[in-house]
This record gives sequence, structure tokens and C-alpha cells, in this order.
Amino acid sequence: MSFMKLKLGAAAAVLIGASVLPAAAQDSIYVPLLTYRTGPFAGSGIPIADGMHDYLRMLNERDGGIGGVKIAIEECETGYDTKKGVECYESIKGKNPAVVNPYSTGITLQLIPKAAVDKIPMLSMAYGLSPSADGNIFPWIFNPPVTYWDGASVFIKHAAEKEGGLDKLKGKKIGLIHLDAPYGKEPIPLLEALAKDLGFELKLYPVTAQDMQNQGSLWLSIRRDRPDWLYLQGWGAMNPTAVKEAVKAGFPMNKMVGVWWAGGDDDARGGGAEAKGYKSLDFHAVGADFGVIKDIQKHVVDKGLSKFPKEKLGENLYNRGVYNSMLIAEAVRTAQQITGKKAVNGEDVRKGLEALNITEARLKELGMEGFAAPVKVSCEDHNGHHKVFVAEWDGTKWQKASDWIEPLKDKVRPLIEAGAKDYAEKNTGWPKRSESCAKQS
Amino acid sequence: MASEAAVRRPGIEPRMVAWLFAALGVAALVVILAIAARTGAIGRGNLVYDVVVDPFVLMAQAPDLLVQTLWEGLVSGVLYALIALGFVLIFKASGVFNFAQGIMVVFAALTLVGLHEKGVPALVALVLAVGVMLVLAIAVERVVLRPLVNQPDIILFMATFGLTYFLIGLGELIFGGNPKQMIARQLYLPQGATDAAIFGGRVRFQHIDIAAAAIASLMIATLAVFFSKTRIGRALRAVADSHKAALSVGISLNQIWVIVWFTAGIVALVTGIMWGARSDVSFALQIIALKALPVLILGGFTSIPGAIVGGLIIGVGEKIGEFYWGPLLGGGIESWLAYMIALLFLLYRPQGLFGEKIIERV
Amino acid sequence: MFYREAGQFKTSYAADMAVFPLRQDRIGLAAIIAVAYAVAFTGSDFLLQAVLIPFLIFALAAIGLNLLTGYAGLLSLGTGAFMGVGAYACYKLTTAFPGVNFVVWVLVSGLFSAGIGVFFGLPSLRIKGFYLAVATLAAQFFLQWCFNRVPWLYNYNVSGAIDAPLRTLFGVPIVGPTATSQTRYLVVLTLVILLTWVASNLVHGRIGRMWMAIRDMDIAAELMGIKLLQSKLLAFAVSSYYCGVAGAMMVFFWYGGAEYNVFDINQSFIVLFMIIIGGLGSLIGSFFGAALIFMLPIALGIILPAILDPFGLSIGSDTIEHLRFIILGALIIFFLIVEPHGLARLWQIGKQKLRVWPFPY
Amino acid sequence: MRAPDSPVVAKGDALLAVENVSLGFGGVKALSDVSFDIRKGEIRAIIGPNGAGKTSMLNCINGFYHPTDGCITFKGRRRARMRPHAAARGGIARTFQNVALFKGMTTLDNLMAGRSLKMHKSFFWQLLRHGPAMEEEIAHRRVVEDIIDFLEIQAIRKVPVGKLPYGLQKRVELGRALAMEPELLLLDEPMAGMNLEEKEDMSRFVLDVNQQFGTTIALIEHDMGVVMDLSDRVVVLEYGRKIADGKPDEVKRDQRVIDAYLGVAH
Repeated sequence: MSFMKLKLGAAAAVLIGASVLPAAAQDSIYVPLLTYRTGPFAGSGIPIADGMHDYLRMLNERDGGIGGVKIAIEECETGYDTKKGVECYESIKGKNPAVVNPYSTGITLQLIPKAAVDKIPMLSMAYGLSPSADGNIFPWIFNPPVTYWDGASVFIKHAAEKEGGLDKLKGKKIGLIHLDAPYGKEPIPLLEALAKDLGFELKLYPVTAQDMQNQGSLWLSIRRDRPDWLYLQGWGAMNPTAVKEAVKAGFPMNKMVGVWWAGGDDDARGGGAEAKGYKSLDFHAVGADFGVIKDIQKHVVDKGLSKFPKEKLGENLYNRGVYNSMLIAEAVRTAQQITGKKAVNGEDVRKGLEALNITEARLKELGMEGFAAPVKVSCEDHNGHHKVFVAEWDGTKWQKASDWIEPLKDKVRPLIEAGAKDYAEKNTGWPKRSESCAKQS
Repeated sequence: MASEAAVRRPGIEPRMVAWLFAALGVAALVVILAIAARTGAIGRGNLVYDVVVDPFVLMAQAPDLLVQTLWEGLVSGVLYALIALGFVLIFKASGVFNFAQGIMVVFAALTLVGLHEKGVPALVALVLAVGVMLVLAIAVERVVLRPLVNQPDIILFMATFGLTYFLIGLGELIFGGNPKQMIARQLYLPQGATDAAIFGGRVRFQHIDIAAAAIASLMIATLAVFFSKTRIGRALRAVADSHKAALSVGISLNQIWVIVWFTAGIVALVTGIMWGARSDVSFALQIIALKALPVLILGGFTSIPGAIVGGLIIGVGEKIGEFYWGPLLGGGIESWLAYMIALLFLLYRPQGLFGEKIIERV
Repeated sequence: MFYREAGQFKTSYAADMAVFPLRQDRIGLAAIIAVAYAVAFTGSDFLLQAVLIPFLIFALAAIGLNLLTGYAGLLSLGTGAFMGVGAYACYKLTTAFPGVNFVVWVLVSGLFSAGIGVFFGLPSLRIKGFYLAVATLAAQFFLQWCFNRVPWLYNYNVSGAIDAPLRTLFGVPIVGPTATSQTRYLVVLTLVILLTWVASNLVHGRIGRMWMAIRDMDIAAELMGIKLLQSKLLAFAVSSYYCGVAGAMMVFFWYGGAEYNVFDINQSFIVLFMIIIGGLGSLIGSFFGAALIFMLPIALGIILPAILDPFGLSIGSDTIEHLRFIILGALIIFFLIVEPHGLARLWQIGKQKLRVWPFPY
Repeated sequence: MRAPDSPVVAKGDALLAVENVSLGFGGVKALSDVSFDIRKGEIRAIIGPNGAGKTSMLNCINGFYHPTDGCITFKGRRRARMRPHAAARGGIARTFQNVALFKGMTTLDNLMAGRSLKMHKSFFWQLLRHGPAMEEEIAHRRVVEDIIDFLEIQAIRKVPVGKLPYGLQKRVELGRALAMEPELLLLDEPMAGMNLEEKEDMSRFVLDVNQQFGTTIALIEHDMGVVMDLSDRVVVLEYGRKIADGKPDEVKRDQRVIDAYLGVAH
């Protein structure tokens, strides 16, 4: 047994050694990225990981980092597996990270309690726990620009518009195909609330991880129930399969809308030409003809510093990664402005995130004009509930198919605050926010 | 043997009587429930009604959906059967419970698609994929089976676990983990679907599914011929019966193992193509392969017809169950229904559908 | 030469039947336990939280499965689910009765998984070997489905996940976000030592012999008056108890929360690897296996880049992940070929060599 | 739980009686209409050519197989079917044709396992392995050590039986059966595959067991010499039927027995 201890000790020694090394470099901002390029969800994970990595890398190459401070980028492989995600977090939290991107709703849920204790801000961009948009209760969690609840509400608005008004939804059947995991279940409470208000019938079609590619019977039930609209909250291999099955079942594609995570190019491509008309929500543009993407190509991809195939640049999920990193960078930059420090730490970046205000002008500077809508985060509102638009698959690529649509904030926000309160109550001893928002602003 | 008649009790087998009574009971129950439902004694919301009447009402009301369900079940059943077939082949010949069959399916399909992505013409890629499976078979025999010969079953079982992990890593390392489109068109697999109007409803038959069923049955037929007619086939059966016997008549086990694993590899490739064409080729497929295990239980580990029948039972059973009874439990029961069916079946008949009765000796 | 039994005569059967007959072994064990406790105060946060706590928890789960598979010879692929039962039971209990000391609930929650384990162990009388393994898969998938589709189990949380509320022991938080990894580690370590001691008592006594008899030759065992069903069910109960406790500890002392897919089939496989690599029918082997299977990937994740960086080769996190899989797979096969009886056997051989050192035998 | 207390059977009268027992697997008949008895304290041999159904007979006696017909009376209680462990509780122990030891366990543990029936300390004490549980262990260890001395296998006390030579394994198996302190001991070819010395040792042990412990013994054996020397009475089976029953020398002279052994066609 002592021999085991030896091995243990050895491993430990290695681990400790390795885990302090990068932290020593104080002249850099450490930005860990929890990504997944492996496992059943790698299909969605890889482009995002590349997008996030490439933008930050581009800042290093082009501007020598943020405010002259290099960014230490480190990826940690989670495989979209909560267990590995927590391991990743434990291994990085010692290295003074500026901000953590869990990139999985499951992992986010695990880390939310830890973030407050370890004083590390967590950016779960348009995923994670919707109620965490309440800054009063979740000072360390940020999920701009929109929550799943906003997304669902926009879907309802879109459907209503096509049907001719919210009142027209009465008596309609609306189906939610969702991954049977926290991520997939997120929109259910809002949809249920809206179903009550607007009088439509909500049908749930859960898909377990192991049956992601085996949705035959699920689509039979859909054929039986004949829902008027379908909202797809899927991920990974589940999305292309769902689109394919929809085509097979002859479901009218233009009445099937995916959340922004179901809007990958590969997702729609699965259905082939018949998938034309499939819609998905989005909060940033697709395509490579933006200054920022061009810069990435110039400074990163062409130099062979990226893993991403050049011809695929500007695909939806890649751009999503870019957008995410943009939020990180802007938060860091704001933090630098507020604190005057160069190498900012987690607590500084939290302030930065709470003061985050990306205007049209700023977007222009970033070469993101028309790429995304302005984003503003406040101390109380860690999300902003910003506008999203509906994209449509034209058989080969995504096309913007609507204007920017405002979510039903008046419906969402109260639910958010209620949910947040409920969360705090359920977790006895939930730490109170150190300094109140009112005092701060 | 005169005395045999003497000891055998007169009259019919008690088991037959039991069956008779069971049948009568069920019939009576059906009649009663039918009447109860007619007279409205029990209706929607009533548990009994929801469980034992409503589903059948639904079946009667929408026969097209029933047909569709059966068809879907049939197709997935065929694919389960194919995976199970791979298990059975290997178990018969080498007594190894090959857990890696699932990943072999993914690996084979991935090789095919991956090669095509790298610019290899589809058919060439197909040939190469077959080649890869051969190499894999040889490698497995050399590296895993040969050193582990005469080890207890569980050890070999675990070794295939190791193989699974190895192949997952290797596959992702070479071809990347993202799901890939199956190159069905390039392989001249039929596309599209035919709508058949049945019972005033519309039943949709995917051409690819029809092809899958056809190819699967063709494949099984070929294997059957291969085993019964060819010399190697006979040798295989000999090995299956007894390793020692096979050795004593001068059959090279190693050679047989390579052949068997190669055959299983080809089966895996076909399965991978078919399933890949229905959804995508990704590592998530490997989890579906676990569904082959209940199939094996039903069919028995050593029976090829068992694998087929078992596959169909499981496929149809879980689809019907999920579609008609799933909603009662909140859906998703597909994930475990197959195993429960198998489990209950085992309690009644531990040796599987086609296995012989086990007589314990000391 | 320091490792000699010469001069240690057994004067009583009790002494002869001790688990560690050799004085040196007893001293060694004491030293290890002492070190283990010392680490709590010297080890880094990462070492405790991300290495040692999970290692101990997995070791406990491995012991659980080893009692079933290694001692009673019943192959199970439902470990993950049984761990889950413990975790969810513990969650329900501690949220329903926050007053009661949490450690009590951890130990009680095991009883629930024991019950479930017995239920799914019932087929084991008629089913043997792989058939039984597949039967346990039914438990695995069914229970996992329950964790997901029975909202009552996770108190109707929106997220469908359970998370660790704040719980204290002697006023010190041991569970929940504010609990330091040091206190968690101490609690886990103590519980694991305690339960390991109990397990060793069990397997060295009449019950252990009954299990091994069934494993080696169930027919003979039955003809000697050992009731197969009772003994097998007892094995399932005890095994599931350990798994359940391990599951509860996993959620509350390690992750701090969990969703249903934490207890998926891979969890079962990992634990199975641990006992195979560590050694079937060996408690210490469970520790070895847990150490190897759990720590190897972590070590690889750190060592591989460390090796490659000097050569200017930067290696992606995904590549590391793939290599982990490849190496783990290869390692399993390698071990099975080299020493089918696992690390425990190597350990014994090593001790034997040490005993006769410097002579070859 | 101890053996069901039943009318004490005096030496000399029937301890076990087999009446018209038949046993069949599907079409195959292993035994048909066999009847004989075993008297307390005697050594009863069951002989016959291969496939005569000798082992099946033993399996019926200790409840491993259930006769399709007829019944068996043991210590005055008739039974059609009973579970093997019940038979063991009743005081029937046996050894096996091809050794059925617990290969993974040491000689000591094998014998201790033989005591399982007699150990009753609760699960709780087992968890602690102190107090009563430990005392019980030690008490039974003593008994086991006596048997070890009796069989002269002290040297292999802590050797896993899987590693032992065949002859010793047979001896350990006998020891394991003795550890159960049976009233009726069934020996299935105890000397199969042994050389002369080993056979002599084993014969001596069988006689000693019978005389010292007064254990009734039923044994199957092929070696005619051994059977004739050891046994008080012999029953001869052929094709699952009884063809002769009586004292060794009577049986030896029986024409059908001679035919059976010389294989004269019927």
C-alpha cells in the first residue's frame, strides 16, 4: 500500500508543480476555456472552441493582447461531461483566471455555487441557468446577451407573427423537442407559463443522450400529435438527426425553429436540400465578410495558428465562439479601465462585466458592425435580454430571415427573479451579495 | 424402453394446462374491459383504461401509425440484429463476449467516411475500410486474443473493454470527433421515401430503410451459406462446439479467430453504413450498440437465428412500448424497456429463446 | 531484510487469523494512515479536491463492486446507478431533515441503494455470468431514467439537478460551496477508512467465505448447506450499500452537485476497470485500481505537454483526451495480459520477494 | 439453524431408504425404479459400469436432483423433493467425482467453509469481527484443526487448494465434508485417479471416519478390490436399474453382475 502512496505522491508532486507554473507569469491575463472537441457533442463543440480560441489568439497577434497585456489562453477538455468539467475547474481555479467559460449548462450549474466562493466570475454566454441573470442573487454569474427564456419567448413571438397575432396561438399545439438534460429542460418553465397565458398546448418531446440518433419513436409521437410548431432545444448529434427525422416525417420545415445552439451549419446540412426553410434563432451574423473575421484569417488562420479549416470560416458556431471571446475581451478591457490595473484578476473582471456596454460605435471599432447587436449588462441585470433574430436555412447556408426581435421581457424578467429567489432559498446558506447594486451605481 | 411409459404420468402436460388457463384468462379480461369501456364504466384518466384499453383504441383508430410504428421497429430491429450478429459470431468461435462490437461499428463507418473526406473515391474507400477491418482483426488476434488464450471469460471480456477505449481514442484522433454525413449517395444507396396510403392514412417507407432490411437479410443469408457450406464455415462450427476437438482435427484457432473477427468487422461496417445513413456517423452511435445486449439475451449468445428474432422483438417491442405506453410514464422509456423485456424473459427462460435447457452436473 | 517474519510466532488462533499477521505490515498500515491524515494539512487545494477526495471515493465504490464481483463472483454493470441511488437518497434525506447530522444521512443513504440492489439482485439466482451482467444493465438504465424523470427525486428543481446545501459538522461546514476541501477530505478519509475496515472484517469471516465458496463452485457450496439466494442477495445488499455511500460522497463531498447523467453507464465501467486492474477479490487492489484508473488521465494531462513542450510541440487538449483514451485502453489490455490478477497480485509477489530478500526464493 | 431433530436412529436400522426412485432428463432416463436402504453405521457401496446412474443416485439423495418418481426416506422422514442445503442441514455431506473444491481459497478456508452451517453469529458481529464472532471463529478453527491433524494435511493449511496435487485435493475435499460433521457421508469415487499408496491412505481414512466418528458412508467406487474390502453391503446398478444388492461376496457371485462387468449382451 505504501507503494501506492508513493505513486500518489509522485502524481501529486507533478500536479502541484504543473498547476502553479502558469500562475507565476503575472504579466498575462489567464483566460481558461472549457471546451469539448471530443465526445458525442464534439460536432457542436469544435467550431465554438476554435472560434473562441482564434479571436483571443488574434488579439495577441494583432494588438499584443488586451491593453498591452498578453492573454494566456488555455483549453481544458470537458467532453461536455459534467464530471470532467468540474475537474477542469478545480485544476484552473488555482491559476487566478480572469473569467471562466464552462460551455455546458450542466457544468455551469455545478460551478455556480463555487464561483461565489472562489471569487471567479463565470460567463455562460446565452446558456446556463436562466435565473442567474439576476445580479442581486448571482453576483458572479453572467449570461448575456439573452437567456433561454428570452429565446423561447422570441420563438413564440415569431410563431404568433406567422399565425397572425398572439391571440391566434390559442388552441394551437406547440412542441418542444429537447435534450433530456438541464440544458434541454431550461425553456420548459417559461413555455409552460406562456402556454397558460396564451392558451396554447405545450407538448414535450425529450431525447435522452443515448437515443440522440435514435429518434424514430419520438417523431412517430409528433406525427400522432400533429403540433403546429416545433421548438428544438437540441445539441450535438441530436440536431442533425432531428432535422433529418423532420424531413422524413414530412413536417413543414418552416414551422420548426431551433434555439441558437441548434443553428449549426452541420445541423441543418444533415437534412439536405429538403431541410430548406428550417429556422433557428441567432444573436450574431453568419459569414466571413466582417472585419473581425478577416483579421482572424489574416493573423491566425493564414499563419496556421488555428485548427479550423479556412473554407469553413464564418460558419455559425464558429462566429458564436468569436462573439463569446469578444465579450470576454471587452469585459477585461472594461475592467482595466475601471481599475486602472493592467493584469486584472477575477474580481476586477466581475466589475468589468457588470459595467459591460458594447455600443454600435464600439462594435464598429471591433470590426463587428452588423455582426451583432449592442450589448449592455448592468449590476442587477446580468443578461440584458437583448434582441435576437430568426435565421433560415436556404439549403446551403443560413440567411437572416427577420429583423431583430425583442424578447417578451415583461414576461421573462419576473420569472427570472422568482427563479433566482427560489434557487437561493433551496440552497440554504446561499452567500448574500457583498455590496448591493444600488450602492454601487 | 417399456418402463418409460410406466413412469410417465397419464394425461396431458401440466404446463399445457397452465398455458390454456392463461390464454382463457387474458381473453376473458379483454372481453370484460371492452364491455367496461363501451359502457363507459372506465374512461380516460382511469389508470386501468389508460394502460390496457387506450393504447389499443389508438391502434384501432390510427392503423397507419401502427403500421408505421411496426415498420420503424422492424428497421431498428434489423440493425440491432446486425450488431447482435457481430457479437454472436465472435462469441461462438472464440467464447469472447466482444464488448467492442459497438465501437467497431462506429470505427468502420468512420473510416469509410473519413477516407472519403480525405478525397478517396467512395467505392475505393469502401474497399479500404474493409481492409482496415481485416487489419484490425489480425491485430486483435495477435495482440489481445493470442496472449490471453485460456484466460477466464471475464478477463477476455475486460480486454474488449480496453479495445473499446483504444478504438474510441484512435478513431477521434485520426478522424476527429465531429459527426459526419454518411456518403449514402456516393455508395448508390437509395434516397428519398415512398408514401403508401394504408387504411386512409399515410405510411412513409424510407428507401434507405428498405435497403437496410434487404441488405441485412442478404448478409445473414450469405453468412448462413458460408457457415454451412464452406470448409472454413464447418471449421468454425467445430471450434464453436469445442476448442479442443477443433485443435485435435487440426484447425488453426488463430486463423479462425482472425476470420471471425474480420467477419464481425464487415458486419459492423454494414451496420455502420446503414445506421449512419439514417442519422449521422458519430461516436454517439456506440451507445446504441448496447441495445444489442438485450437482443443477445433474448436470442441466446450462440444462436444466429436467435440474434435475428431477438433483434426484431426488441426493435418492435420498444417502439410499440414507447409510442403507445411511453407517454403514461413521461416518455423516454425506450432507454430501458429493452433491458426490462430481456430481464423478465430471462427469469422465465434463462437459456434464451433458442438455447438448450441447462442441466447442471456434478 | 527489515521485512522478516522470523521470530513472530503465533501463540493463539486469534493472532493467526489477524488480517495483518506480520508486524511490519501493521506498522506500515499505521504509517500510511498517519501520512494520509497529514496530507490534509500539507496538501494543496488541488491535490485534495481534485485528486485525493475522488480517489478515495472511487476506491470505496471499487470495494463495493469488488465485494460483489470479486468475492461473490457476480458481474454487475449497474454500479453507476447504485451510486446514484445513494446520492439521490442522501439528497432527499438531508433536504427533508436538515437537522440531522449529514454524516448520518450519508451512511443511511447507503441502505436505500442496498434495498434497490437486493431487488435487482433477485434474478441472480437463475441468471449467471454475462446474462446477469446484462440484467444489471436494466437496473443501470432504468434507475438513470428515474433520476431524470421523477422530479420528486430532485425536489422539482428547474435544472433537474441536485446540489449540495450547506451542512456542518461540529459547526464546521463539511458540505456545500463554503466547505473547505480540507474538511471534506478529512470526513471522506475517515469514512473510507472506517468502511474499509468493516469490509475487511466481513470478507475475512464466515460471510466472506460463503461468498467465495459460491464464486468458486456454487453447486458444491449449495450442497454444503449454503443458501445461494440469501448469500447472493446479501452480497448485492452490501455491495450496493458501499456503492451508494460512495455515490452520496461523490456528489456532496466532491462535485457539490450532480445531474442524472453523472451516474451513467460509463461510471459503472470505470469502477469495473478499477477492480479488474486492481485485482478481483482484493480490497487493497480496489485502492490500487482506483489510483491507477483515476489518476492516470490526470497525470497524463499534465505530463504529456510537459514532455512535448521542450520539443516545441504544443499539444491540444483534445489530442490529450484522445491519447488518454488510447493509453487507458492499451493499459487495460496490457495489464490483463501481464497480470490477469491485477496489481494486488503484483503487490503480493513484491512482498514475497521482499520477505526472502536477498535470496531469489 | 441446526439439523431438524428427528427420531434417533439406532445403529443397524435404516438411516436412509430409497423407494422406487426414477429420474429422467427429457427422454433420457438416468434411474428407473431403484430401491435400497442404507443402515446406520455401515459402509454402503454403490457400484456399476459407467453411466449406470450412480452419481445421479447420490444427486437424488442429497437433493441436487429431484426424483421424477418414488421417494426417499432419511432419518424416518419421507420426502419427494428438497433443496440441497436442507439435505446438508439434515446431516448429509458428500465429495464429488471430479473434485469440487473452492479453488481460490486456502485449505483452511475450505474446511472453515464446511463449518458455515454450524456458525450462527449475527451479521452485526460479522461486521465487527470481534467479540462473539471472533470467539465463534476460534471455536470452529479448533474443530477444523482436529480434522487437519486427522487427515495429516497440516503442511498445506494455508495453500490455495487450486495449487495442490490431485491426491491432496481429494483429501481436502474429504476434510471439507467431515467439517460438516455429517451423519451420512456420500463419497463419489474417492480414489479415482489415485496411485496405490494414495488409495491405501484414502481407504484408511474412510475406515477411520466410519469407526472413530461412527459416520454412515455411502461410496461409489470402481476399484472392486477396494469396494470388497471396505464395504459392508453393495448395491449394483446398470442402465439406471438395480441388478443386485447384498454382501460383497454374494454380489461378487451374482451372474447379472458378472455379465454387467464383462459386458455380456442381453
